[in-house]
Amino acid sequence: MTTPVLDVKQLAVQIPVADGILHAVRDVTLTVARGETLCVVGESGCGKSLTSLAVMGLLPSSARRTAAHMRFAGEDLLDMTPRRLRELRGNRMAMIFQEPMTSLNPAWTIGDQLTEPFLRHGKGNRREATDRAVFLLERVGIAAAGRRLVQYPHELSGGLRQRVMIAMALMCGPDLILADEPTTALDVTIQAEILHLLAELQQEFGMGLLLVTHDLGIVARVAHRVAVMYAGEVVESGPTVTVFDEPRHPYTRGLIDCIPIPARSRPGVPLGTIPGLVPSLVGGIEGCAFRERCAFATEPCARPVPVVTGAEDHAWRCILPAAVPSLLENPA
Amino acid sequence: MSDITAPTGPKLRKKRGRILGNSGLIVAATVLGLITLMAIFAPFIAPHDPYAQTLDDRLIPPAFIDAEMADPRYLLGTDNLGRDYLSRLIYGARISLLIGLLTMLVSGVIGTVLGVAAGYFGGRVDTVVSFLITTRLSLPVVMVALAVVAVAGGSLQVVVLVLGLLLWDRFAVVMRSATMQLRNLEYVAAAQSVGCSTPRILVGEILPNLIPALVVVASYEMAQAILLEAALSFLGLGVQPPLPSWGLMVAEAKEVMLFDPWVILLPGLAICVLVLAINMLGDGIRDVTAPEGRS
Amino acid sequence: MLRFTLRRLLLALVVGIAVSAIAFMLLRVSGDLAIALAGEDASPAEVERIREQYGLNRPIIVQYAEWLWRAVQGDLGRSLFYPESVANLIMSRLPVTLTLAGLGLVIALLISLPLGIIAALRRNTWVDRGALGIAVVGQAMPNFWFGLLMIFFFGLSLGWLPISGSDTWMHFVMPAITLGWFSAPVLMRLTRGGMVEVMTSDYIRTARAKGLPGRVVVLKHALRNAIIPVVALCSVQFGNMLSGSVIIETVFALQGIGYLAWEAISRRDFPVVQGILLLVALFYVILTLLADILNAWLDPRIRRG
Amino acid sequence: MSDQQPILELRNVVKRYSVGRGMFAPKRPLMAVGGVSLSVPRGQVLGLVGESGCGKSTLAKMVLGLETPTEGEVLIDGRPIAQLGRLERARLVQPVFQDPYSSLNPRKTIASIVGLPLAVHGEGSAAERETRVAEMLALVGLSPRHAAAYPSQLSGGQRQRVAIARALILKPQLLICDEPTSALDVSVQAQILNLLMDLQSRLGLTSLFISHNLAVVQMLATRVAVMYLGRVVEEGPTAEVMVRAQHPYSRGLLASVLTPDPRLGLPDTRLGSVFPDPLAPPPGCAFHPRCPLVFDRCKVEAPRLRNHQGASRAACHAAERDAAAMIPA
Repeated sequence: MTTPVLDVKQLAVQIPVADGILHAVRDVTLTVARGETLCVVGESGCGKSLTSLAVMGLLPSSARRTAAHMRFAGEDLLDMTPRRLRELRGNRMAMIFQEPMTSLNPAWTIGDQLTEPFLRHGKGNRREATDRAVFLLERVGIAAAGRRLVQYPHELSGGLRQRVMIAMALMCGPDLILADEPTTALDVTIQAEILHLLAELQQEFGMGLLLVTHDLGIVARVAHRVAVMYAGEVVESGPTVTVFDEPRHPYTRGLIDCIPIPARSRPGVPLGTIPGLVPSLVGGIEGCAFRERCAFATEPCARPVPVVTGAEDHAWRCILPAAVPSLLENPA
Repeated sequence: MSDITAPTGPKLRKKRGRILGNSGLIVAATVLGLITLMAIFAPFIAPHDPYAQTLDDRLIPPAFIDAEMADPRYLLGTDNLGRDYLSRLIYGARISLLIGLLTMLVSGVIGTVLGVAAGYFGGRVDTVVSFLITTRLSLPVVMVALAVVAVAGGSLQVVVLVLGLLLWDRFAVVMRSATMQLRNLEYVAAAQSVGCSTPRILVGEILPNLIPALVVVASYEMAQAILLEAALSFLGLGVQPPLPSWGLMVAEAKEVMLFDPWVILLPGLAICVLVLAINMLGDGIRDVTAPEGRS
Repeated sequence: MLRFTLRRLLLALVVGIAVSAIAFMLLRVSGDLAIALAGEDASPAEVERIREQYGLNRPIIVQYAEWLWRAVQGDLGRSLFYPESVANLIMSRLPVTLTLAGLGLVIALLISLPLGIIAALRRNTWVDRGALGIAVVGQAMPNFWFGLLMIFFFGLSLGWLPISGSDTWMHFVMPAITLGWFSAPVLMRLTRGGMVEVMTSDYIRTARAKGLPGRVVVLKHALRNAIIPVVALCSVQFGNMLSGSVIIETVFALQGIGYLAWEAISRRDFPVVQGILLLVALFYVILTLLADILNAWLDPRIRRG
Repeated sequence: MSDQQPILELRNVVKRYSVGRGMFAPKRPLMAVGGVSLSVPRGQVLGLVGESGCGKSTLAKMVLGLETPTEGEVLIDGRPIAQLGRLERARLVQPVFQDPYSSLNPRKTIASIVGLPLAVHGEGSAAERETRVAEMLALVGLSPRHAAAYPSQLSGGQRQRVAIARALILKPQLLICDEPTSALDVSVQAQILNLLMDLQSRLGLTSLFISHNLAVVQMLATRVAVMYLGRVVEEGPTAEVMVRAQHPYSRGLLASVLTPDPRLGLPDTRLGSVFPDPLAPPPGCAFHPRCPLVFDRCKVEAPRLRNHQGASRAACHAAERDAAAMIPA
């Protein structure tokens, strides 16, 4: 087995807040292989975005990051000099953010911002940079690429800007792309196009893709493997088909059941729900974080829950002996 | 589904904690409170009549400047007409506070009405108000105030009126943009849909949410008015002698600065402390009432 | 951009007219100018004579129109005190005030820009708190008092600098520092606020994700955006300095238009007062016009909007 | 009032704005809503679907009386909304908005937010109001303890329940839900959709339900209308639109719903992503630059909403052509 492009073990992120320490990410372990798409999925506040920012070293300055190791292509990001980290960022690992409207600098042209990482990382001269920018803009489906280079971000629509962000991430031919909710701010018909593009480029360039999203629909359609996060932890991970067919964690099952599906959900037939609220992560949690909301919770759930590993890298953080059945009245 | 994320008790306690944790706010409020009390009870506190001239006791320095020349009757010495400096400073607080408060009220009412109207109604109203703001900003405050006071005659009322009519711009600018933001929030649309009248929306939905910003601007403008009054009086075109305005006292002290420099120190310091306290109070209130974030 | 400039120019013109009207009217409605000119204890006949002489008995609109018509042609009337035309008088004093305000602005920027940027980058550290503390204390001091203290220490006690007059560059040191000192806090707060906002923006995160070194992130990506409102405020501050020159020039007896204004006001030399008010207001109108155009030029969202 | 009388009727409603592009740039007309006619019978839910900028929220504002139509008429319970007083209007139609964070005044308690409509309409004594507020809170699944809380102490889902309670306390004839779940997490969205379905069956509400997500709309709506660039391009019974959409845009929207089925790959919507500039809409059918079925007629002539087959209507030349071809000779 070759070295995974990203190998994170026991990542934790802590943020000091007014009334204590927020344990935003707790014991997250994940790997991304070359040519593989890993989706990190969860609801707001589960720590999925912070996980991707922690990998890139872009956490807010008050946040504290710890891990057993956090290897990028075999090299540990934890004990790396800031200089070495800068050499990798934007070069061998690149990131795409959620908000295309605000993620580009309004004061500089598209061309300037596209060529910047290429020039900064010494990939070639200005002419080569421009050529590559034009090539990539065309590759991400932007017509009249040469003309776009001299435009400013505000002159482009949201969909186009997100394409520019993708092209920018590809400028130096990275080994790993981290995409944090790349389509959430876009219209639904544009979303499919952008996801297509990302999946296609990922195959074409053989990159690893870590895609952070709240949408299980996106996960099902693009991920090779999935990691479900809840309250700062990965509660279940494994091959996408396995996790969707036989979820072993009640939270995963709950998430799948509460999605309305055309032609399956019908008026009058209620959706599955997850009762209660996400627990506060300030201070820290003992035992299973989901037990307050879980229909299967028993007394041992209050104690630390071990991670169970099944076939094909399928792992879950739950003591239930079998897959969780759907609780819907008439599951499809 | 039944849990409230933060019950009321701890929430209030948290707010109280935030106030007490803000040491600047506490210090500022204390200082301001003391000065206010001093101004209100001036006749009982002041050891002397602030207007009484004792020509034999001119320019007696306070003990901390010159212990030998000092006179225990005059804690902070006397001025060039032999008036007790401490008493004049205590009475001077009345003038500064009065002018600060009244000016703030006049300008606050004008500016808030204009700003809220512009922000809420938009369109033509906004165009007119924006034009008024631009025009007002183009007028040089100190010069206009000086010229008007020169024609109308220097008195407390004139100074308040002139400054009040000149210092509303910041209220208008801040209230306008704050109202514009609030106006687009969905709870205003909800109130409209529920059938609330426009005055009810302005008073019930908009105004309560403007108050933190209003307090900050008001404190800033009050400080500004106090500084301007001092400057006008210093230039001889504000409050007229023998009233113990701190600005006037600096002007009077200027004459004897060469030989008795301490005379100039005290009234200036008094203005400085008062303005500092007001500004810090405003900043502190802003920090305490700052939004806590969504979740 | 051309359209923007033209519209902005039109607005400036209208504001200019409004301001000139106010500058003119203010002196007429705030009291009886004739009595003010004649003196409190002049006889009614004397007051009437003066009213007649200065045309104060005509409708105020007519007086204003006539004054404006002459003003447009550069004739602001004659001083009641100096044997000179108001225009000449002002022109002879203007260079002093412009020099003072210019120096003041430079000093303000030298203090506020570095301090604002460093405070923003080191947010919530002692550097930040210190800078804000200086700003708060600085703003609380009455500027005339600050000037007098400077005169006392550097002029009288140490004897390093001349305390009044406007003959050499030495005469400008203290007034310019005083003027700059009081503009610095506003500029510093705005620089700091702008930098803080920009540094937490998404595009700065993008720039850091590209692997750019901190200095490039700050100078190329952040400062460029944060500086735009500061430019506008600079011109506003320059206008305020012209207006504030009344106090500073009086304290330091600097022979600029501020000092002239104070003299004229004290002597009821109203043609001069009106002229100066008009001039300073127009300066302000032109400065904000320039600031808006500069702003638009710096910000591609406005320039190419 | 007969039961045949629709609760909501839109007659050729047009809304034009004049939009300044930047501070001093020339203003240009924007057709936010370009001639929409729809009706909602009593007890029915009309789902209005479309992407950002299609005019669905503007339409909602006109129904609520927050905006005035440039042309056309909005009738509620047969009465033109323009002729209604603000109190009368409020009794007929109430909204639930998208953002549960900005839709509640942060300085008021939940009880006073929910009780505001009663206070404005001067209904009942203070004690009666309190009882009705408590009843309302119970109806939307909140506990009485929430009454004294402030919005900042509630979760997003709880806030949206408060907004629903406020909208229902006057017992309006018509409820306007403008993207009520799109700011919520999926698990919370499910709770709110279940609540709305429950209220729907218990109270027999008539409502206009606006969303960009067809999968959400079909949970509640009896009929669906699809909007594109200010116009309704398809309208019909939910089941029919979901299964046999006639307009290529409706089909594209449907394909864009990513169901959590790991065996399906990414859909090919074949719509491209060149969203047209609403300030310069394309001639002919506004959808033609993105349409996979485009032919010459689409570029010059705007199609009209009409019945081609089944019970639904579509504004599409291709649908018309296909329907014509299918008519047996």
